[in-house]
Amino acid sequence: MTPSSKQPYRAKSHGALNHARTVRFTFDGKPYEGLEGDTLASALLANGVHLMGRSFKYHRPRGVMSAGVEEPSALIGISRDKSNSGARVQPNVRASVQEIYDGMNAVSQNRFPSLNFDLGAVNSLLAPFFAAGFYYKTFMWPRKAWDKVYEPFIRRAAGLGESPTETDPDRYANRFEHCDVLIIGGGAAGLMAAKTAAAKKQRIILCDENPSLGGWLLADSDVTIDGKSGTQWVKDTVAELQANENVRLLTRTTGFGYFQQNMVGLVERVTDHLAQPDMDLPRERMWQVRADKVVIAQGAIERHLVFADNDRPGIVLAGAAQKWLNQFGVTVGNNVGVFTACDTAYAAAFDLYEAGTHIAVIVDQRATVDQALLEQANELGIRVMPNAGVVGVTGKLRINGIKVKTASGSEETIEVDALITSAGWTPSLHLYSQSRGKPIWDEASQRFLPGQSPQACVSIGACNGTNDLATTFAEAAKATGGRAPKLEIENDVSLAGGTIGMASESAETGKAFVDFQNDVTAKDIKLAVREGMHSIEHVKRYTTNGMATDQGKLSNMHGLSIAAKMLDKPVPEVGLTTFRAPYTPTTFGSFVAHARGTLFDPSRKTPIHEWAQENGAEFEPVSLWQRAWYFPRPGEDMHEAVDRECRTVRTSAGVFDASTLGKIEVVGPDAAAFMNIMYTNGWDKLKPGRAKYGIMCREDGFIYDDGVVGKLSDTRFHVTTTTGGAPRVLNHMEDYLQTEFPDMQVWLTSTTEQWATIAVQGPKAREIIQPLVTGADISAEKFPHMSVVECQVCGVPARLFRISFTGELGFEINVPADYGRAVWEAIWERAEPAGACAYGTETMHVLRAEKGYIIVGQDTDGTVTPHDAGLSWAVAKSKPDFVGKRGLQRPDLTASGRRQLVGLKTSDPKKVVQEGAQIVADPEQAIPMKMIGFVTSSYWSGTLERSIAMAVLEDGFARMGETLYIPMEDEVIEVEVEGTVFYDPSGEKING
Amino acid sequence: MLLIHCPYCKDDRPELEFSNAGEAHIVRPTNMSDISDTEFEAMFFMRDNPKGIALERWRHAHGCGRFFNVARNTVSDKFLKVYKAGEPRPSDAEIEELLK
Amino acid sequence: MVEATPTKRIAPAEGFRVANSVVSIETAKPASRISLRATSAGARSFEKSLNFALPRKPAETASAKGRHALWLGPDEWLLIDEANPDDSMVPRLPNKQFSAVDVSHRNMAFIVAGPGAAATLNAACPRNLSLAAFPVKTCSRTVLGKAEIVLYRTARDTFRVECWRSYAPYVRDLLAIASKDAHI
Amino acid sequence: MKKFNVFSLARETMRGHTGWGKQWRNPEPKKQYDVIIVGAGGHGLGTAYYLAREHGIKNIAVLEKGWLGGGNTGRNTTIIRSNYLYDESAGLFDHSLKLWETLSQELNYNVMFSQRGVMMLAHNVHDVQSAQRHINANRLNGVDNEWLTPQQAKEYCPPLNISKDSRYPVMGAALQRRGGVARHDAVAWGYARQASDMGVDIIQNCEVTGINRAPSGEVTGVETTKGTIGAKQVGVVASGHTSILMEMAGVRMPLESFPLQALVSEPVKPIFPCVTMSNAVHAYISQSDKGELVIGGGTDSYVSYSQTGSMHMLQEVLDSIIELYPIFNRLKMLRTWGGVVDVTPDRSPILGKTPVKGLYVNCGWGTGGFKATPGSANVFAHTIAKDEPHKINAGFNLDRFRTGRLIDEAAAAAVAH
Ligand SMILES: Cc1cc2nc3c(=O)[nH]c(=O)nc-3n(C[C@H](O)[C@H](O)[C@H](O)COP(=O)(O)OP(=O)(O)OC[C@H]3O[C@@H](n4cnc5c(N)ncnc54)[C@H](O)[C@@H]3O)c2cc1C
Ligand SMILES: NC(=O)c1ccc[n+]([C@@H]2O[C@H](COP(=O)([O-])OP(=O)(O)OC[C@H]3O[C@@H](n4cnc5c(N)ncnc54)[C@H](O)[C@@H]3O)[C@@H](O)[C@H]2O)c1
Ligand SMILES: Cc1cc2nc3c(=O)[nH]c(=O)nc-3n(C[C@H](O)[C@H](O)[C@H](O)COP(=O)(O)O)c2cc1C
Ligand SMILES: [Zn+2]
Repeated sequence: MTPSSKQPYRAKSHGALNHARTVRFTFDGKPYEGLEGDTLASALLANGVHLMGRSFKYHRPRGVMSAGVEEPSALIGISRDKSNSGARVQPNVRASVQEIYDGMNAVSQNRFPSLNFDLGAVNSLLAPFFAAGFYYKTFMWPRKAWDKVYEPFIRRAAGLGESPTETDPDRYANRFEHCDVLIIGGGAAGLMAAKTAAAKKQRIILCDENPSLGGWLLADSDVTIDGKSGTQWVKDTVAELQANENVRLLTRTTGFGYFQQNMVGLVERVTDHLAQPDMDLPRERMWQVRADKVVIAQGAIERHLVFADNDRPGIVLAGAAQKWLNQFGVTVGNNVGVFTACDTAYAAAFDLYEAGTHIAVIVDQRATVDQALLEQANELGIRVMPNAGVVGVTGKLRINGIKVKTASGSEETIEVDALITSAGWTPSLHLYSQSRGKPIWDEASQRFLPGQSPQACVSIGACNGTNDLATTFAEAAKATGGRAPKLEIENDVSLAGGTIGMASESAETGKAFVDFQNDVTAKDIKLAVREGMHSIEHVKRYTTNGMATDQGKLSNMHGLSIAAKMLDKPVPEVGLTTFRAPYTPTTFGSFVAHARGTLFDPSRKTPIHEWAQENGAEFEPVSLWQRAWYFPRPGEDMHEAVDRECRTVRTSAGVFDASTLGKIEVVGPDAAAFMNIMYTNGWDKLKPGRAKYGIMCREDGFIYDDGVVGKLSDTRFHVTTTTGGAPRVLNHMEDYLQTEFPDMQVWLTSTTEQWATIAVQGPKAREIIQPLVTGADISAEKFPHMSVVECQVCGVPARLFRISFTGELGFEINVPADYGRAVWEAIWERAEPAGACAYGTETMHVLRAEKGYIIVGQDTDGTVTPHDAGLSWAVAKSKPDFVGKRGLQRPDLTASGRRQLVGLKTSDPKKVVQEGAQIVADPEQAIPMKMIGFVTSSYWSGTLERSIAMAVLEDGFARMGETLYIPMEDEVIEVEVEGTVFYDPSGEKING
Repeated sequence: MLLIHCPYCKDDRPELEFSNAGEAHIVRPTNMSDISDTEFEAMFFMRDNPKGIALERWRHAHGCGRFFNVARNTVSDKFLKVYKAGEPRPSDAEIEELLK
Repeated sequence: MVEATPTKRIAPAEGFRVANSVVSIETAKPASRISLRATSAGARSFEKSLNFALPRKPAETASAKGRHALWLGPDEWLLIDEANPDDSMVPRLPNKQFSAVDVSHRNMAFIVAGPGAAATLNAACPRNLSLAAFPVKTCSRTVLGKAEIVLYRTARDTFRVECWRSYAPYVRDLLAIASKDAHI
Repeated sequence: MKKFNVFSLARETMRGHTGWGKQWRNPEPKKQYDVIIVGAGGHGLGTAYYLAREHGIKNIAVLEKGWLGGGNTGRNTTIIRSNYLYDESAGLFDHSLKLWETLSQELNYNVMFSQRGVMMLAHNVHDVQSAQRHINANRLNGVDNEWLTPQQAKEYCPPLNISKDSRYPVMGAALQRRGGVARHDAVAWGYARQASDMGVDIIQNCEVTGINRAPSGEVTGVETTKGTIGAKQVGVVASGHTSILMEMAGVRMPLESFPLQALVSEPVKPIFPCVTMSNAVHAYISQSDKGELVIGGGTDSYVSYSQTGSMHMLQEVLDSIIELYPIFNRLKMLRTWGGVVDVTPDRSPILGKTPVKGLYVNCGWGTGGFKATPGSANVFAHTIAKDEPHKINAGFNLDRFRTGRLIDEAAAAAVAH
């Protein structure tokens, strides 16, 4: 090897990267150079940097372990903004998969003041104290100290990286997609499956989490397929697939979640590897794919070996070392030791040797090693120690030696600058398990393997426990309905063999890590079992094994094996913990995608909204709608504006946008019969041209909705609902119509948005609208209160109601919505000179409260019956049936002492009580007080020059004239109970 | 997201188009006013809530708007049978069969 | 004075248009519309007044002279008349065994066109919009993000997206942002 | 049983933690018990604990089909508060909250109860009215709950977005300072350890498959996957699975079991100091001591026992979280899981006797029963021991669905969790 001065561990002869394309980046502020296509880990390794992070609990120095998503240790933070503003910060990024780009700014995490010297590492000294579950056993005294001392301390110590502190400026996209075959994983297995399916003209999506397709074939320098190198075969196959219009290849795309009925979530990282991403690109793209068939070709993940100090920087997985060498052209050291329990590490060692690295020793746990491997090692002059184990290492921030113990018990320290290890390969069962398939234990190979999934999916290749390429190809082809291809395969290395659990019992003298990130050692697992944690689920939660950001990709099998040995139970009886989505951590942004800001939820606006905006309205959200709340004039606060609006309506007139009211057209020969069922009132006697206030209950007898209903003809009703209630009322009606009364000839149509509804209320209302109305006589005689007529207003077809929610003479004009603004303006043109005003929902509330009209949802909640609300007159007694009739007869709904709607007047007329204030009879009683009601509505009434309120009150109707109390934080307010109608009780005005 | 077959649209549609409408075959008595408190309780509140085959109603709310019934396995969430509102409840024998 | 000014019609998202190399989105011209609910006998009597037969199979549509009938449910059709936007079809029709309700102003429409049209919609619509699953001349009520829409494929690369008027700004903004991703 | 404290910990540290002993025994079932509790969740284990500690009944078995604490106790977002509206609810949940305050000491097990405050956001006038109604009722019931302006809410929870331009601007919040979170697993373990020590047999991997009754109707015991076990009294505390168990005794329940998912982010350094929830923008969030953001939202809409949920429900909850806390958009979901929650028509629990003599039920906690664990267990133990409800749970009877006397927290506009 000829180390370049800048990247001393770059092997010029190896790898697929272009040495001319250098990339500059910084790590903890220090500048480095790497090559285009490097991961942060491979680039740092090329520079001889192994130390990349600190562990969670003990702050142990950690290097990179793996070359993939399974990485538990090398987690770093990336900041994309030059200003380091805190917006584009990404914590907990795996150095092993993050591609470098020019200008990348990476920082280590969970250390202070620096990665090399971390004060938090004192935890390491206390480590024996910090055994599994220690915090359950202490920090309990003194009690208060938990909040003030212990917990803040624990929290500060935890947590790894730092959250962004500003809003994410990046965009995330979403795509729903369908295909015949979805293939997850683009290694040998996935590519062959795609090739076969493509030949059958199926619509295929193939995704792989890596930047390039090929999986392990890219890291294998020796294998040949029909005489081609593995990489060449990948190149040819990918080219063939790319040319096929039925195939969509998605790289940097992780299948993270397998949901019901073959819906799989994929997330594609679009720009994280780019130096200067085009602002039009989304940062990530979520793919929600529904596939007829899913082919899982996830591959296998190499396990580490569990021995003392197996976490020291410089110790890496053998397969990772091979990948770094063959894909990235990086060697992990100059004098490398090998510790293995399977054959694949030999291939890694031989490749390193060939690249010029000295192989200090191969320590093999197995007593018998394949003869061919021994011979090959012998030929290269590499020392092999079978039936031996590494039991410790020297060096803290980077290992410098390994302690090897042989079966005979002799110990030897061998100098190395890196150690590559392998305990064998764990088939990735993540997505198979998420599809609700059960993993099945294979005693012979000591692995869990996929069985039959309840969904339409199949596992192939290394994730299916297949150890060789020829079989992988055969099952891949079969998975997509093809025949096993006839390919000549040479120099394939089998994935078979390995070990789970402790490398050896003598390897446990120090800290032998099972889960690196969460600092779980073999001893912790044993302690958990000793303490009675016999379920693997308890072991997991007590030790936190497998709960870190890598979700136990390396550790789960070891933890399971150690626990099983302690329990003296077979592994499958102890069992795996549950695999859950996401396969690898997935940004919230990719789930949220477009649904931010104005696209979080539709914001519904009426045709008159813009006029209101132009005229200074403040708005109030009501369900999805924005409603004009009040129209302050310059200098007015809300109270003053509402006072003025109220006064104007009562003395002159006001114009109000009521378009958000729900509207349902009920049409058909059985319309009245249907109304009789749905509403508590009777509808038989209502004449066309007349309107009526209706109450709707659910079957339980509580008020569900209300509104005015106009009868347009014998077969047509114009029903209105509350603003928020419109969708559920329509659904409720459809439900009864379709499922209980399917023989009724009646149909329902939502017309909420067909009509703009303009209320003109006040003594001058008629005078204002009269000239605009054609086709109807709206005089007091011909068009009395509670009338409806179809006519024209401003020349456009209209439904004109004479109704009032204010107690004044009033009209509601419905015109087709596109005309809403023009008609409103025409009315306004007459209203303004007449001294009228535009008013909003707040004034509407005050005016209706003065009249004692209820608002469903404010003066009633789901516990108030029509009787409770004083609306018994609207409940037809003679009807044989209506929804709610039976519910209303239940014992508690007919019992005495129910809470009933009443009016309240404060003894001090200036005092406006709080809505939601609670009422008591005896303000002197001790807490808990007996509350007998609460205030539902409360306003200052300018008209009455005093406050008014409504309340639901225990036995309220019987309490007229009683004095009651409202105990607030700083005062007790005295109130008197009375009826709910405060203004114009005789209804003179309304009939004017 | 479930994929639900609508018997009216005769097509598999994503769950986002549907709303669940609770247990099926709870018939509203025609003599509603005469039923006892216990019968009312049974109708309005009590539910089978089975672990196994649930007979339940869905509405193709953002589709054809129709309510219909399904038999679904509440453990696997698989739809085993879809039928129109008004069609008879599957017999116990048929449910046994579906469970297999 | 009042009678003299013709009343102005203001549709939501009027004049909206965005376009890139693969897709264009624009507000459709005003149209008149009827929501028709009917028994099969009612449908027969209703279609006499139209000059073509109502579609009877799920997702089917029928069109003639700027009028379109969309099957939305077993007893529900949406009728769209592009030719006579201000002329409601309702009053001139008999009224038995069906309900014909004018919804001309309730709905509005966007036209999404171009090779990226389906991809644009699929940013927020979970339906399979491949030609095989959603052929030309078919329609469906469905969802686009948090809005309900009626989707009508008028040509291989052209969809009409009907929504309720207050959802128009949401649908418009959603389609606009989705169009940025339509080339994929 | 070895006492847990810093001295025992120090001593054990010296000798490699070899002397701790088991936190609970793993016995085989006896033939007969005085009381059988079905379900070793927090409520079931707690019931056994209080029966033994406060009522002197020690011949108890807790039967668990899986591993103790593996039901909803092991999968909830651990929000604890007591600012409920109705007197009955406030009484029950505040009883519980008071027990939480000393639970670690009582159990000699650090359940990490952290009173960092629970804040419920208001986004419209109706929310504000509802919050005020709660605050006023709570005050007169002796339950703390206070109103915060948007600025105060932001001070209490700095990541909160209170911009007026957001889709659902924050109009204020109700804060219960005594509310907070706890370490869910430790609650189950702490109760199990003490109960086991007092002689309660906790029998795991023992599914109840039948409830046996005498010809005269009363309960005589249960059938299980480990054989028949006799008992005079049986308490069903099986949350999502209650309907199935009660059906074994011929009792139909007003329950539906829905999937509820939760998720955690990758761990980050402390950024979120309290708990917040919002009804209009439906989601809730806190940060665990390990640093993950713990997030939950609404249930799927259909009955399911699968302990998983849908992709779109995850999207819904995260949409809401990001609307309220846009700074978290780049954080990553680490894991998501599901529970099966049993929901009653009025969203309040059922806690009391049943039509079958000797059979008691504790269920219907829906999305919000973790907070009630000690209180519920405590009064349920009383109900079993005395064969009549404690006054705190008297209103939470099964009869209310017949009489119509519901405790409808949901109808009163507060969604419970
Ligand atoms: C995602 C999620 C979030 C939540 N968030 C909160 C929150 O923030 N705050 C809050 O207060 N509450 C929350 N809850 C609700 C809370 O988790 C539950 O109400 C509470 O944990 C119920 O406790 P439990 O002991 O009654 O039930 P569980 O813990 O479920 O225990 C019941 C036990 O019964 C066992 N069992 C069932 N059937 C049988 C049988 N046949 N034989 C033997 N054993 C059986 C089960 O295996 C289980 O272990 C949440 C729930 C979920 C799912
Ligand atoms: N060290 C080695 O020599 C070695 C290691 C493993 C496999 N192999 C060989 O490779 C062949 C098997 O190939 P294979 O295709 O089964 O495995 P593979 O590992 O080559 O390919 C699997 C691919 O799927 C990707 N992947 C995993 N989970 C994913 C997810 N959720 N979303 C997206 N992508 C995901 C992986 O990153 C990888 O690229 C066998 O012949 C085996 O012998 C060799
Ligand atoms: C409050 C809380 C915090 C959790 N934190 C983590 C965590 O940090 N890492 C993790 O892997 N799982 C975490 N979990 C989830 C558990 O791993 C597990 O998913 C959950 O207990 C449900 O069990 P199951 O997935 O085995 O069905 C947490 C669960 C809860 C309830
Ligand atoms: Zn349908």
